[in-house]
Amino acid sequence: MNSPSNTATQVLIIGGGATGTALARDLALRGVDCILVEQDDINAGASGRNHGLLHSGARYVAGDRQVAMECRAEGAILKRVAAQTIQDTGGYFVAVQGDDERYIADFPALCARAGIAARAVDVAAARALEPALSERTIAVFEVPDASIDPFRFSLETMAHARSLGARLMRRTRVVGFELEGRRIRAVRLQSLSGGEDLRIEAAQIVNAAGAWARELALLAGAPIEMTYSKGTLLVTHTRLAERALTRLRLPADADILMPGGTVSIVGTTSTPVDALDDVQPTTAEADLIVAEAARMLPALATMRYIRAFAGVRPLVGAAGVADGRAISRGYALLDHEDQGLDNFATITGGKLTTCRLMAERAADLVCRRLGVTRPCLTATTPLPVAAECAWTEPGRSPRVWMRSHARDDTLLCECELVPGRAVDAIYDALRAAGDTPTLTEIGLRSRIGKGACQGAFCAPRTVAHLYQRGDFHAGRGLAEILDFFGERWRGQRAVLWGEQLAQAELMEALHCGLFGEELRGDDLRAQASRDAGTPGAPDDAPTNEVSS
Amino acid sequence: MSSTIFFSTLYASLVLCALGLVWRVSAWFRLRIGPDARDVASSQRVAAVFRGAASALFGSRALRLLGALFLDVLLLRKLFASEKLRWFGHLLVMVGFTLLLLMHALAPLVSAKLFPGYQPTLDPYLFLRDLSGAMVLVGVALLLFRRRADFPQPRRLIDWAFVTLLLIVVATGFVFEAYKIASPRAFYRMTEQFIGSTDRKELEPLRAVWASEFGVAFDDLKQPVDPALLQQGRKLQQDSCASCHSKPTSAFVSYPVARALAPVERMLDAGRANEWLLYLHVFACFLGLASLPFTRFFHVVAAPVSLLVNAAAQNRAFSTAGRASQRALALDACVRCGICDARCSVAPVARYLENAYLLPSHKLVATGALAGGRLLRPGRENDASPDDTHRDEARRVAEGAYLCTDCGRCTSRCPVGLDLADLWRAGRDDLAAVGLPPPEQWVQARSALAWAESLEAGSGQHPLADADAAFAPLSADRRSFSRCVQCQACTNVCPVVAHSIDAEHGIDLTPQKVMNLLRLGLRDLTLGSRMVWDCASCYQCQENCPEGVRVADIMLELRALSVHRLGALRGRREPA
Amino acid sequence: MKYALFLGCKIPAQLPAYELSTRAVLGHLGVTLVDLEFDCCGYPVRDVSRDGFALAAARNLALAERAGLDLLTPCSCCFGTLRHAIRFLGEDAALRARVTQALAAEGLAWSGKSEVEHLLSVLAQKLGIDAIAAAVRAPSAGLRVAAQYGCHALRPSDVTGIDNAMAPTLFETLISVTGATPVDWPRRLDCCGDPLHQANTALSERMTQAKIADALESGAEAICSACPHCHLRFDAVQADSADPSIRTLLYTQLLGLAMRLPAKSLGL
Amino acid sequence: MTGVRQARCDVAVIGAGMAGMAAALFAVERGLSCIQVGNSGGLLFASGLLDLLGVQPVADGRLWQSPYEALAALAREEPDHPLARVDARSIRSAFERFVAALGGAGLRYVSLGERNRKVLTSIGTIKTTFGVPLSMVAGVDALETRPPCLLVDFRGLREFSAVQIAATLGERWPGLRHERIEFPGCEALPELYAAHLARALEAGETRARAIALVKPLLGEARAVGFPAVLGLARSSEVHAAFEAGLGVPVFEIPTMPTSVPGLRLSGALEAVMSARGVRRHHQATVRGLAFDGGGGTATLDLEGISGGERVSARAVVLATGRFSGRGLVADREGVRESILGLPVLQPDSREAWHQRDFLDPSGHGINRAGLRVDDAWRPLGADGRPAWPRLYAVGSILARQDWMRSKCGSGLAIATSWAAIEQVARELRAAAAG
Repeated sequence: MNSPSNTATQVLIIGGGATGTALARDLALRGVDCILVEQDDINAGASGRNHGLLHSGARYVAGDRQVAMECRAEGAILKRVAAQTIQDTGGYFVAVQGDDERYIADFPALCARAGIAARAVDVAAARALEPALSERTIAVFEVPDASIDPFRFSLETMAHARSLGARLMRRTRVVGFELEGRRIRAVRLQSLSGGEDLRIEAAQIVNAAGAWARELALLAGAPIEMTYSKGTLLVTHTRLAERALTRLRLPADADILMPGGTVSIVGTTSTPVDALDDVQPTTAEADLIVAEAARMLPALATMRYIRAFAGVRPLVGAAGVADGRAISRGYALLDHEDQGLDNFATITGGKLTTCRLMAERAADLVCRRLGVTRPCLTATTPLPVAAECAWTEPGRSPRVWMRSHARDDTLLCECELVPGRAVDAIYDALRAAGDTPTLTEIGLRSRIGKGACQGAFCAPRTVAHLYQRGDFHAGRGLAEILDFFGERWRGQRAVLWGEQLAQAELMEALHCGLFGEELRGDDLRAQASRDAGTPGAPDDAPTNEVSS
Repeated sequence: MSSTIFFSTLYASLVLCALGLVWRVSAWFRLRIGPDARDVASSQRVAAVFRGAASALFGSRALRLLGALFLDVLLLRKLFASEKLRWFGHLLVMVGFTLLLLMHALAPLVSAKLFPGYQPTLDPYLFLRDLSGAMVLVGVALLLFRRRADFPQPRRLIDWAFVTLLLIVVATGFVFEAYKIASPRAFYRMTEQFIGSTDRKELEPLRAVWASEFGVAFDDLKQPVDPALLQQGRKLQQDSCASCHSKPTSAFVSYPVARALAPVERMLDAGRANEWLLYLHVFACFLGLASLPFTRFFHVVAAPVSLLVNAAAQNRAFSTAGRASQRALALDACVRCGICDARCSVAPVARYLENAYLLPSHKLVATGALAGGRLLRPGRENDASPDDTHRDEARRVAEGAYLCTDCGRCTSRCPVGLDLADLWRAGRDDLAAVGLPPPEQWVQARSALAWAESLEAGSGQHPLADADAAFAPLSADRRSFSRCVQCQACTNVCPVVAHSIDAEHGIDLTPQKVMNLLRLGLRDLTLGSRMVWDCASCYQCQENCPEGVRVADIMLELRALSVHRLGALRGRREPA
Repeated sequence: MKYALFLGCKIPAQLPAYELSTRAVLGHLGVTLVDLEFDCCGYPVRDVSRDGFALAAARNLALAERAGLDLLTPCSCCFGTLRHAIRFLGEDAALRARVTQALAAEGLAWSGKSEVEHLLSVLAQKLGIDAIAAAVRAPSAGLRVAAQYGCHALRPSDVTGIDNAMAPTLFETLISVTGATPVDWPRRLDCCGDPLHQANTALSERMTQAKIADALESGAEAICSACPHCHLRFDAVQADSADPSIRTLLYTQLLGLAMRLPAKSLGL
Repeated sequence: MTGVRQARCDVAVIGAGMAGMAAALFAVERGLSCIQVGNSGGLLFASGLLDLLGVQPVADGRLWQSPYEALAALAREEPDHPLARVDARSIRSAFERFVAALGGAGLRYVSLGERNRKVLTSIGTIKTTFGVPLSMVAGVDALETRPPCLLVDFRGLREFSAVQIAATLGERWPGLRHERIEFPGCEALPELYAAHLARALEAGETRARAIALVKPLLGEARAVGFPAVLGLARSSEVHAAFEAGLGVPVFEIPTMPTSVPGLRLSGALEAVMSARGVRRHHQATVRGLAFDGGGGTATLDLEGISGGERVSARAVVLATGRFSGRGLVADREGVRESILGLPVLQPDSREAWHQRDFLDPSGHGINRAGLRVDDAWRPLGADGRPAWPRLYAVGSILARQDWMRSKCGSGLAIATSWAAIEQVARELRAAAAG
């Protein structure tokens, strides 16, 4: 392999999830130079595949008071310093007929012991405020749960870190570690976007790769004990509730419904998995979620679902435990010194709610090793708003667009009313950071493709818009559309019945029936990974055409 | 009674009456209803009337004027057409009152001159006076009796007072007459004057006759009366009384009253009833005279004028100045008969919305109040806050004004021929001028976003309340739009979107965007939108929707919802 | 054949000719028209209160029901409104209960017995084209006429259903019967612009003018309406413009002339 | 006074997509009285192109220049495919009649011939199809010969970008230029909608202004392509006017739904139905469908008509389409036929409905689900025998086909309708005779 270009930094962070980005910001705030490498994109893993629930901790009062109290404290901090990413919906814990009476009875005391404010709410009053609640509801408690936008949170965290000098390398995968005694001298990386390979020398390396932490540690020769638990969630077509609704029982399947701005997210499941590649929601999981969650919210049985997604929870230190939920949701910080590595650490597990704390602890370790004495500032420093990151917020773009729009600022997405200017802002920001933005990346940073049509109409419009701007050339647009659909589809097939199936049929009628994309799929994808500059795409006389 | 008191009070009340008339009539030239009226000065309006009157009186239309005077004013033709009973009552009062005024009140000037040997105590005058009085009483009774109305006519205390006064006048008239019939004191005053004697023995025969046949209530008459004495008495009566006195029985009201008074007659005599009864009667008349212009009964002046003006004007072709005066005149000419209300096209709606201001007679009063600055003072124009309670009354008026369908029934039915249709148009313009324009303009004065934000500021996020669901059921039910597949058929067939080609009048949302905002739970963003308010309700979207979404029905629902939520009109009673 | 004639508010106040000609034509065709004390159909109330809208309509229906008659209206808006009310009352039990209560207060009741018919459907379907053809004495030879149904006569078809709302032919047939030639004009099913004249005058007039221009470009000499709102809107817009470019007439007038009824009796 | 209206007819067609329209048309052409129930909005999703058969087999994505050769291949490889059960002669006449009817309603197609044609799409791909509207045929020729050509688009028409098409075709059509113009009269608008432009161009004045804007941009161009907005009800006139005004062949490129060609189709077909005396109930749905004991006559209870209506028909044709047409309804348990609950051939589990890759070459299992029919196009009941003697099924609701991947949507609709109506006519004649 050709000799890669060298770079050096104080700390190399591996993994661009909530923890990794939080760590980058923490270190940057302490004045430590760092690079964050991510094989895919920000929050591509579990950080972007969850309810977006900012836990009050009440969910864990019985199982793990430690975690419950961490959640309580961290939730309060994030509401303070990252308010723009949080909607303080409040939450209800709801028991229905048949739920464990003893648990219901103990719940207030358990919350009190964890210092979590839980107030009993009259069932009728609760149903008046949340009409979707089952008439078989028997008990309701109000807790300070809230809704957080994980994408905006991590994007703005990373944006802040970069403004402080931290570097981000997306679509860059770690392929090897160069060991030297008890130290890792350098890390070898491979660019997945056609860029050149890299070699980074870092004083400290932090493994924040979430579920991928195990492979990575193994690669570094410091195996860790970790199991994977797959969690699937469904996205409803319309928003069903105003508050975070959690089933009042020991954590089990499908007992949280989260109002995610304009939609609701319901889940999750918990099934052990061994492999990380191609983790997709299954129809069985979707069925299980609908059936179970409908006991708390009957409307879910007839609701139209537009999407399903699955994430993998890394569970540290409990190989062979059957039920993922039995394992602590606490995080793990491993210094690997007993495995003979002095400048390598792994931070994994935990929750979105506690990611700041995890980053703080990891940063403390790294700084101690570096001899940096500056204290952690993330608990007090407000997270600056980054304009180009705000487009992930559901229901925001309609307002922005209705407030004012230039004649040329048309809506590219009708379902969620996303204007062209959103795409422009995101594209230009990524461009400025030296990236070649893809449609999928734009989707991750906006509501494009997140609505009812799941991209069938907005993807072609967005691509047309980018051609018009002169950003796309040759056959790139088509390739981007196909990649985008590939990504969207993974989230769709599990919920395709009823109205959403009709929607999907229309999508296929358009993109296969009329555009014939399936006939050109392969060579386009091949070409997409080639330089986007060369012309390609459909030819007029396909080699496989039969002519008489 | 002393003539100084009599005449001083008479002249006082005449002066008051005159002043009142001047004040009321001047209002016809002062009050400005409708924007066009604001452009013409009072002087122009006066001039216009004189020109009009002149051309009418001395022009070709004089005859028509005469006809109107006779048919419309005197015979109340229009009223006869629509309500016979009321017409009869009204006629009785008019005739009875006029007779009393001329024959009785102004007897020295009229009766005495016209009929030589006129004596109020002689028939037929005796009978006619009672008849006239009776006519007035019956007439008033008929007019007071009216069919049950959903909303009582607006009336002021002074109006009731005036009616009472009228009754007092008639009643005291009868009682006074009755008293005089039965009064011994009056009898002796007469004998003293015409026979020169008050000696009981000497007058015994005459007393017997007057007691038995003229109803004088002597309490010292020997009973039974000796027939011979009666014979003698009759002769005396023929010689000295008959020239002035018919038998009082023809006073078919007063005579029975007199009989009834007999037991207390001595007491009345002792109490000088002759004096105070007269004062009561006369002063009641003067008081009535003085207060007439300040009451609703000023219509005895205004209504005829209005009728004549209409007759004079060539099929209602008025100059702006003339129209301005005519509107003001209409306020006074309305007799509150309520005939318009009964035939109003939106009367059922008025009942349901419990808003009387939909009905003409109430709307007329409100229109006057608005023009007179009593409803809403100008200067509060830009106060557009939806839940501003002190404007509630004004909003009710606005609701009444804007729900009018201009069907013209009130105008065609009005017994005094008021051009109400014109008055309503003017009133609506006045409402708009004080910041209560029609709903569509009220809503579109702000952007959809501004409305949404003020709603959220007002009451936070709105989950779909049951109240909303009751009158916007489709937009409250996710199933009604969850079928949407984003195909944009609705927008493509929408003529409003198609023709909104200039930025100024361009629409903000498309039908599909409205549906999507509903799906996103952002309904408040749609309420004030141009799309919802410019919707032509042509139903192309709904007819063409491949998924059967009732797009237009939802739009119209949203409109009703926004009228309610954005306070375009009074926040109205809604189903519980 | 006997109907309660529902004129609504617009016709008596602003288009008496329509009432005249409707009475004349239907009378001539042997249809008895009964006048009941109807009030506003409820159309303007719809923007304000769904209940008030339904009540106003239901009250009129109840009056017809009490008289044991179906309604016939020459106004497409009244037609649509009354039909819509029937739909709402049918599908919304709570609304129906509220309205029933309000009606009961005046001793009225709505049970849905009375049908609501549009003038056009009575002519084309109840009386039948042949009956009308038979009554035509003086075919108005070759006058090229653009038919203006009025949106609420056609859409939504599940409420109105007098013809295929996507491609109606009923009015054109009725025109041919008079001897006139119906023209095919692309914008024939468009809104005339009247409903939003208050809200957005400029837009409304653009819509009206677009229709007139389209009718002219399609070779029409006259626009023939079956709705007072449309008819008056066309007149109003042309009155404003310098030269009235297209003739407007009511179908009852067109038919009446073809039936040799005296022009006066048609309000001409 | 009210009472549910009664109506009778020979054939009741349920559904008003391509198949329902074809069935109703063929029925009246055979002298059968017809009532048709259903919303024709599904036609708005059509591109205006009439596919017959483009790809066979789906898994190989093999394209065919001759649809009839493809049909022969289909008959060999998938004898159960509905299209494979209609003979070529019938298909030819079915298409002729269908296209003729459209022409009669002002929507003219180029004469069909024997070969598939290639059409440029709005995202720059090339579609193989069979029946091409006159307004698009110049594009077919241009695509073959690649002359200097100009693509014009309108600012604000979000679904159509000339530069995108040109770029996507790239150097394989060097002479292909692109220009963007303002649509006359809409300069102030951010967003434009195809149907509005199409109707605006029917006004001579707007049309003239548009032509005048394009004329100076022609340069060397020997053909000009526009998004498909050249007129709606008057598309032939508008298209002709553009060719006359620009002096070069002009062609339309189909756009995404709701497309103007789709609106033209539904408009034309609705007009055809009205003209041929088909009673259309556009917004109505079938609440109940029952057959008398012998299956001789069917009774349909319709709702979505004020007052409701009861239709008694001698035969019923089910052309209710798939999921977006709601002929098939899927819940989490499985797929149902929406009106009679007829048994639906379908994959065993929902996991097998869809591939993990949207563009998986072999297509999604759910797309081959549908009704099984006997040789007379009568859907089979649970016992494998015709559910009812005179109930027929046509179009995309039929099982064992994947019209989206085979590019045979219109072909399936037109061909099966023709064949089924032939059976209906025969059956009813027989019943009348004996």
